[in-house]
Amino acid sequence: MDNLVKRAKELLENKTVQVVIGYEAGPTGVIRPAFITDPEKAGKLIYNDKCDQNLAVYLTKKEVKNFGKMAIVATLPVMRSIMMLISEQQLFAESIVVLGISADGNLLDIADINIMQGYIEKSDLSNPEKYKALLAELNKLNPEEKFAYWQKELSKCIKCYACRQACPMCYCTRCTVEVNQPQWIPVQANTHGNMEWHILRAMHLAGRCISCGECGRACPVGIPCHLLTMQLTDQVYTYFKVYAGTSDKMNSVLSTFEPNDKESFII
Amino acid sequence: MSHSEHHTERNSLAGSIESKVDVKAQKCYQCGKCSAGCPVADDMDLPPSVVMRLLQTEQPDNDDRILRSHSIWLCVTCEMCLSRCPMEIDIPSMMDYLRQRSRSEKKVNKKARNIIAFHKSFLNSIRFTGRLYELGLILDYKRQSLNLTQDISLAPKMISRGKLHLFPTMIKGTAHIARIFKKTSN
Amino acid sequence: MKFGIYPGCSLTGSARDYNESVFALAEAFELEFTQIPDWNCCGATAAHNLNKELSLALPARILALAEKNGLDEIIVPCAACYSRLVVTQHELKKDPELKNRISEVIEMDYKGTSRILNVIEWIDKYIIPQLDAKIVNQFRYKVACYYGCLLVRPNKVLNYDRAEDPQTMDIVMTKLGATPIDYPYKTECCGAGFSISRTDIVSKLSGKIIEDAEHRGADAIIVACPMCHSNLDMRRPDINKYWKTEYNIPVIFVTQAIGQ
Amino acid sequence: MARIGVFVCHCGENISATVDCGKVADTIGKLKHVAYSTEYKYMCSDPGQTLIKDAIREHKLTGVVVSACSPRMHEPTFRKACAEGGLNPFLCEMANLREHCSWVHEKNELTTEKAIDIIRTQVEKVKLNSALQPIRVPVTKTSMVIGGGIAGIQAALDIANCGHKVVMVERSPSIGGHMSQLSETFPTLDCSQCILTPRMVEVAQHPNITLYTYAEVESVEGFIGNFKVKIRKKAKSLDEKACTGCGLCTTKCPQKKIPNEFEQGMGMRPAIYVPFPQAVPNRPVIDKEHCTYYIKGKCKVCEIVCPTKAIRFDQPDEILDLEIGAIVVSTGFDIKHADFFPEYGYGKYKDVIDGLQFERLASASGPTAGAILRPSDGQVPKNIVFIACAGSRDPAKGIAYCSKICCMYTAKHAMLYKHKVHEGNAHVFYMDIRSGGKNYDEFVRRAIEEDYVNYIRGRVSTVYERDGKLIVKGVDTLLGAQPVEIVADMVVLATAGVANPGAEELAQKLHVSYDSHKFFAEAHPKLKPVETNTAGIFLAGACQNPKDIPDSVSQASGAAVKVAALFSQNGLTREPLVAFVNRTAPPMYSTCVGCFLCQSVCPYQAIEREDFKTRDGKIIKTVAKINEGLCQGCGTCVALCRSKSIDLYGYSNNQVYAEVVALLNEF
Amino acid sequence: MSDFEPKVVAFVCNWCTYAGADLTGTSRIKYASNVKIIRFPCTGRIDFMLLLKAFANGADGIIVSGCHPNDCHYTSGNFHAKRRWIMFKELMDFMGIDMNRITFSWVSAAEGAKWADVVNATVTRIRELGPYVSYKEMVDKSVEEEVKNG
Repeated sequence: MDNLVKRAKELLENKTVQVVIGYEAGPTGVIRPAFITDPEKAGKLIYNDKCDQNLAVYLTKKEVKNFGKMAIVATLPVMRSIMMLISEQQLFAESIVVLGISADGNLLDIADINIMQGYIEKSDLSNPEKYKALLAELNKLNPEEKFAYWQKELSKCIKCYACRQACPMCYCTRCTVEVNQPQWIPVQANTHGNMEWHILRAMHLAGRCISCGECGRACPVGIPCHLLTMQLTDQVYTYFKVYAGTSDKMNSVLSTFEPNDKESFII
Repeated sequence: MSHSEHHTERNSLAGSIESKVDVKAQKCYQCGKCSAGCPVADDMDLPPSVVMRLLQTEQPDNDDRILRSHSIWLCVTCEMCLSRCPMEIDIPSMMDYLRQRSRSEKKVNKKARNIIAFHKSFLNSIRFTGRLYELGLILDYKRQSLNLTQDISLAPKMISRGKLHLFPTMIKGTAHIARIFKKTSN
Repeated sequence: MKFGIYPGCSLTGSARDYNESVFALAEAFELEFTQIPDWNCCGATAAHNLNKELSLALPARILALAEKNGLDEIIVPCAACYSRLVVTQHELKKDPELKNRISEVIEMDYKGTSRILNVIEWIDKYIIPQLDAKIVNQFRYKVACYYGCLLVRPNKVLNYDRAEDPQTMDIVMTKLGATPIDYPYKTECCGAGFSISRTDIVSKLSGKIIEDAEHRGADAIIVACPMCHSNLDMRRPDINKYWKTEYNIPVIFVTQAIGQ
Repeated sequence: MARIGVFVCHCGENISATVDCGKVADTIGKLKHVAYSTEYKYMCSDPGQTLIKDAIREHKLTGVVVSACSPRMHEPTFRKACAEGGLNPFLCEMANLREHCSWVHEKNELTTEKAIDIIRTQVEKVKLNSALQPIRVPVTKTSMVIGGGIAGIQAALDIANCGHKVVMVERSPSIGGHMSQLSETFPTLDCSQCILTPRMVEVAQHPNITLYTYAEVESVEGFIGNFKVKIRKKAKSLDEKACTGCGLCTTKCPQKKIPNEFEQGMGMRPAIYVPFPQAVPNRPVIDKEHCTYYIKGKCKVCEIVCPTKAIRFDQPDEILDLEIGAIVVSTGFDIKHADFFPEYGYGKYKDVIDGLQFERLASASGPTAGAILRPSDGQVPKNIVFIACAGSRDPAKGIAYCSKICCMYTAKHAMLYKHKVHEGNAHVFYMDIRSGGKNYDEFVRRAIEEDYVNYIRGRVSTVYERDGKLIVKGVDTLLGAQPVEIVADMVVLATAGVANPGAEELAQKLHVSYDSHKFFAEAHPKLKPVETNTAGIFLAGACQNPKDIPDSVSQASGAAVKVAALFSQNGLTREPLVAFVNRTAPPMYSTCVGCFLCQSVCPYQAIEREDFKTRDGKIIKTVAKINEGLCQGCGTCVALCRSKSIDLYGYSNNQVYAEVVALLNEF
Repeated sequence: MSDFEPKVVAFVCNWCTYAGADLTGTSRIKYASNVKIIRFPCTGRIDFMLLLKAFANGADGIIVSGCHPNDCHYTSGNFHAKRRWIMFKELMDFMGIDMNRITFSWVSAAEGAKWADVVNATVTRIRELGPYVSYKEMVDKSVEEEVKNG
C-alpha cells in the first residue's frame, strides 16, 4: 500500500485535495475511517481486506465537504456510490479525486470519471457471492415462512436508523420517517412499523442500491436488512437489465421507463 | 397479460411452425417479394408467398396442400427470400420443417422422389463412412431413383482427373458418426 | 493461435483442384494449417432437408474436434460447409438447451469458440498483406465474381460482406490486377444441391449466370465454392444442351486465380 | 375548527332507489365536524344549488361535500355554486353515490353503508382541502413558426390574420419547402407552384409576419406564454437591403458545378445562388462551403459585378433574442433516396430515381423543362416502372410505418408520365392502394382506367442494369405469385418519408418528445393531435408523420387556432391543482435535497432548479421548483419524492392518507 | 367464513379507471359492493406506502388501476407506476406479503364491463382467501408491543 500512501501524500502536498478519506487502524487495531489533511500523516492510511466500510457515505456530509476538495480510497462499491451521487447531483465530479482500489487490493489509476466508468463496467456488478447464497436460501421459503422470518427479524429493530446513516444513498436532509403530516412511519419501534420502515427504505433504494451491504453491517441488532435492497438489485437487473452506479449520468430505474417494460401481473 | 396468451393452442400447421421454428406466418402481408426473387419460383406449384398465404388460412385442406406440394422440395435454401423479406420471415427454416413434416406424415410429393432419393443416398454415404463417398453416392442414388443412365458419361472423365475416388475414405470415428445418426433419428 | 482447415468432402473428391490450389497458396505464402483430425461431412443440404438435429450435430462434431485440438481459427474453403458450420454455431449460441442436447448427441464438449473463416476472409487476412511481395503475374482479365448463395446469406447470421452486390471478392480480384465487371448474378443461385437430382434446374439457373457473364464480356467466372464450380463447369454440357448454346467461359476458383 | 356541510342528492330516484338517503344524511350529520347534513331530490337543480349556497352562509361552512353523481359530471357545477355562496370553490368535494354506488349495487344495507363510507371519506378529505386561487400566467403575444413549408406558411398566415405577430424561421434560403419542388398536385393535377407562390409572397409582405430565412433556432428556454428564444441568422454574405435581386452575381459566379439541392441533384447551381426562380425572399446567398473565395481566399467576382455593392464577405452570423408566447413546429420531412436500397442497386444506377426527382423531371420549371427524360442519357423512357412502398412498411429496413402519401403521388406520377409520353408504358408495383381521401380513390382509378397504367400487385425483388436497360424482377401475387420481369428504361421508387435530419436535435432544444423514427410526438394521438406534451408548442405538417398537402394545411390551421386561442386573452388561467416543492426557513430553505430524480419523471419539464445564494452570490443550496405554468398536476413526482418534499394541491399526501384511513375505519 | 365481507380499497386514476367505473354505473352493470374507490389524478401519483396503509387499516384486498400503457392522460404516469409496481411486488413477494390480495389492472374509460369483472374477480378471490389475518395479527401485536413498551 506504499503506492496509496505516496499518492495521498502527493495530493495533499501539492494541494490538489484538502482531505483524503481512507482507512486507518485505530488504537486497538480496529479499522476505522481516516480523514487525513496533513501530508505528513498520510502514512497512517492502510488498505486490507478488512477495510469494507463504504466510505462514500462521508462525501455528502457537510463536515467533510467543508475541508474542500476530497480524495477518497475507493473500492468498487465506493466508486459505484460516487457515480450515483454524481448522477443524483449530490456531488460534483470536479470536487473529488478517486483513489481506486482493485478487487485484489491494488491502487488503480483512476484519472477521471470515464476511466472509472470503464473500470466499473468491466467488473461483476451483481450482488457479492456471500449474499447471493443467503438470498437464494430466503427465496426458497414459502410466503408464510418468509413473512414469519421477516416479522421475527424486524421485531428486533429499535429504529436507531443506523442502516440509514451508513448508506451513502440515504443522503436526504429530511427522511420520510421524520415527516408527521401525515405520519407515514410510526415513531415508536414495533414490528409493523419497523416493517413499514424497511419496506420504505428498500423501495427508496430500488435501482439505487449498489450492493455494498453497509446497512446490514451497521445494524446493531443484526437484521439482514441489506438483503431487502439486494433482492431488488437482482430484480432491477432481471427486469430492466441495469445495475446502479455504472455511469455519472444514470437515470434511476424508478424515475425512467421504457414503453415495453415487461410484467406479467397487471390484468 | 399479453394478447397472444388469450389464444388457445393451435393445431394448424402455422401453429406448429410458430412453436417449433419460431416463424410466424401471420407476419406475412403477401407482398410477394420472396416469390419475385426465388430462383425456382416458376417451377414451383406453390411459390413461397402462396405457401405463406395457405398457412395463414389455418385450414386442414390447405395445410395438406402444402405438405403434399412439390415446392417444399424444390426450395434450394438459397436464402434469397429471407434476405429480402421486409418482415424478416425465415422461410428457409420453415421449409426445412415442412419437408420433415411432409416425410413424417408420408405426404411427400411424387415428383420430389429424385430429390429425396439423392438426399437419402447422401446421408447413407456419410452414415457409414463419415464422409461423402461421391461414387458410392452416385451409385446408391441410381439405385434409389432408378436413373440408371444419368451422368454415365461424366464418371470416367472424373475418375481419370482424380475427382472421383473408386473407394470410400473411412474416418476413424465411423462408430461415433453412426451413433450420431442413431440418436438424431427420431 | 493455431489455424485449422476443414476441407470438406468435395475438396477431397470432385473439387480436388480447389483443394490443391488452397494448399499451394498456403505453401507459397508460408501459412501453416492443421486439418481438423478425423473430420466428418457437414451434412450439406441433405441433412437439413431431412433431419434438423442431424444437420446441427454433424457440424457440431467438426467444431468440437477443432476445439479439442486447440484450433482457434478454422478456414473453410467450401462455401456450403462454411455456411453449415456458421449456422450451427449461431443456432447453438442462440439456444443453450439445444446446445446441451447436441453436445449429448455428439458425446463431446462443444463451446462454440472457434472463429470460422471463409476462403475470401482467409485470403483477405493472410494473403493480401503480402501479395505485393509475392505476386508474379498480374491476373489481367475481365472477371465476373460469383459469390453464390452461401457466402453471404443468411446475412444476419454470417455477418460477412453485404447481402446485395457483395464486394470482398471483387476487391481481392482487383488487387490481383483483374477488372471485375458489374455483375447482377453475383448472388443468384446456381441450383446448388440439385446437381444430380435435378440437372434441369441446375442447367436453367446456372445457364442464366453464365449467359450474363458472357454477355458482359467477362473472360472468366471466379468462384469460391466447389458446388458452384461443379454446377457452372462440370454441368456445362447439360447447360449448353438446355439453352441450346455453346458457352465456353472458364470457371476458376479464386485461389487458382491467385496461384496463376 | 372545520364545519363541513354534506348534501345528499337523490338524483330523482337514481340514488334513492337503492340507497337510503335519509339514513345516510342522518348518520353523516352525527359525525364530528359535520355542521350540516341534508338530503334533496335534485342537488344540481337551481333550488338544490340555492340550498347549498344558503347553507354555506347560514352554517358558516368551511367545506362542502356534495354526495351525488360523478365529479366528472358535476364537480364544476357545485364548485361554482360554492363560490357563489362565498366559499372557495376548491373547498368543495363530491362523493360519487350514483355511478359508484347506487347504480352498481342492489338495494340493501350494504349499499347504504357503502354510501356512508364514501361520504365519510370525502368529509375527511375536504377537511384538509386548501383554498386555492387560479394560476395566472402572462402571455407574450408573438408566435414563432419553425419551418417555412406549406404547413408553416399556412399556420403563419392564419395567426397573422388573427392580428397576432409571427416570427417565421426557415433553415434554407427560401421558404416554400417540398411543395415548391412538386410539379402537379393530386387529386386535381393543378400546378403546385401556381397555388403556392402567392402564399409565399403573402408571407413576405404580411405586416404581422417577420421572416428569417437561412436561420435556425439556437435555443428555447421558458414555458407557455413566456418562451425565450435565440435564433441564429446565418450570414448570407449579403446586405439584403442593398441587394435588388438583379441576379447578375449568380450568372457571373465562376463556380457552377454544385449539385442543385432544389433539383434533387439533377441540375447544377453556382456558389452564390437563389434556390429557385420564385424563391422568397428572392435574394441570393453565398454557399461558403463551395465559394472559391471562402475556400481559396480569392475570386470575389460577385462583389466586382454587383451593381449595388451588396456583397459582404465578412458578414458574421447574427444571434437574435426573441420573446415568444407560442411556437408552431412545422419542419417537415425528408425522403429516403435510392442509395438506401441495396436490392435496387444502392443508388448506382442513374435511371433509378426517387419520387422527388421525378417531380423535378415533370416540373415545367425543372432541369428538363418538364420533359420526362432519363438522367443517364436524356432519352425518353418508353417503359417506366414505379415501385410503391420502397422502404415503407419494411421493418427489415427499420421503417414499419406506411408513409401515407406514396400511393397517391405514385398514381399521379404514372398519370403525368402517360400524359407526357403517350406511347410509353407505365407499370406500378404496389402492395395495397391506400387512397382514402376526398376524390383520392377516383384519382387512382382514373390512372388505371383512363390512362391504362399497369398496376401489378407485388413487390419488386431486385433491379439491375443490362445493356442500358433496367431489369425489374417482380411478381404478380394476384396470379398466384407469378414472376414478372420488366425491361424498363426508368425506375421510380416511392421512397419512405422520414423525419428531417436535425429533427431530434430540434426536439431536444424544444423539450418536445419524439417517436423512435424521430417524428415529433403529439400530446394525445386522438384528442390532442396538434399539441405537444410541452404546453404552448404545437405541431403542423409532416414533422409529425408523413402527410399530404391538405392534411398539412388543415393541421396548420388547427395549430394556428391553438395559438390564437392562447393569445385571445391577456394571461392564462389554469386550475391550481399543481405540484409544489415545500419551502422552509434558512439555512434549509426546503426539505428537498436536490436529487432531481423528479425532473426525469415529469412529462412536462415543469420542474426547474432554484438556487439559494449567500449575499456574495455563492450557491448554498439548489432545490427543485415547480413551474406552475407547465405543471399539469399528474403527481408522479410526488409519489417518487423520497423526502416527501413535493406535494400536490387537491391530492396532497395528507388528503389521500386521510382518505385511506377514513375509508377503512369507522369513527 | 360465509358471512365474511372483504374490505377492498381501489386506488384508481381519474382519467381512465375512475371514468371506466362511471361507465359501469351508467351501464347499470352490477358488482360487489365491497370495493370503495379513492380517486387520484394518475396512477403515477399513487404512493406505494398507501397500499401498506390500507392493509394496516384493515383492508383485505386492494385494487390498483389506471390507463392502459400509451393511454395515460399525462402520457407517461402509468409507465412510471408500472415500474414502481414491479419493484413493489417483488419486494412484497420476498417478504411474504400476500400479493394475491392486490389486483393490478388497466381499465380504460370505455371498459365499464371490465371494471365490474375486475372488482368481482378480486372480491371473489379475497372471499376465498379470507380476512388478511396474518397482517392484522402483526398490526394488533404491534399495538400491544407499544402499550407494553410504554
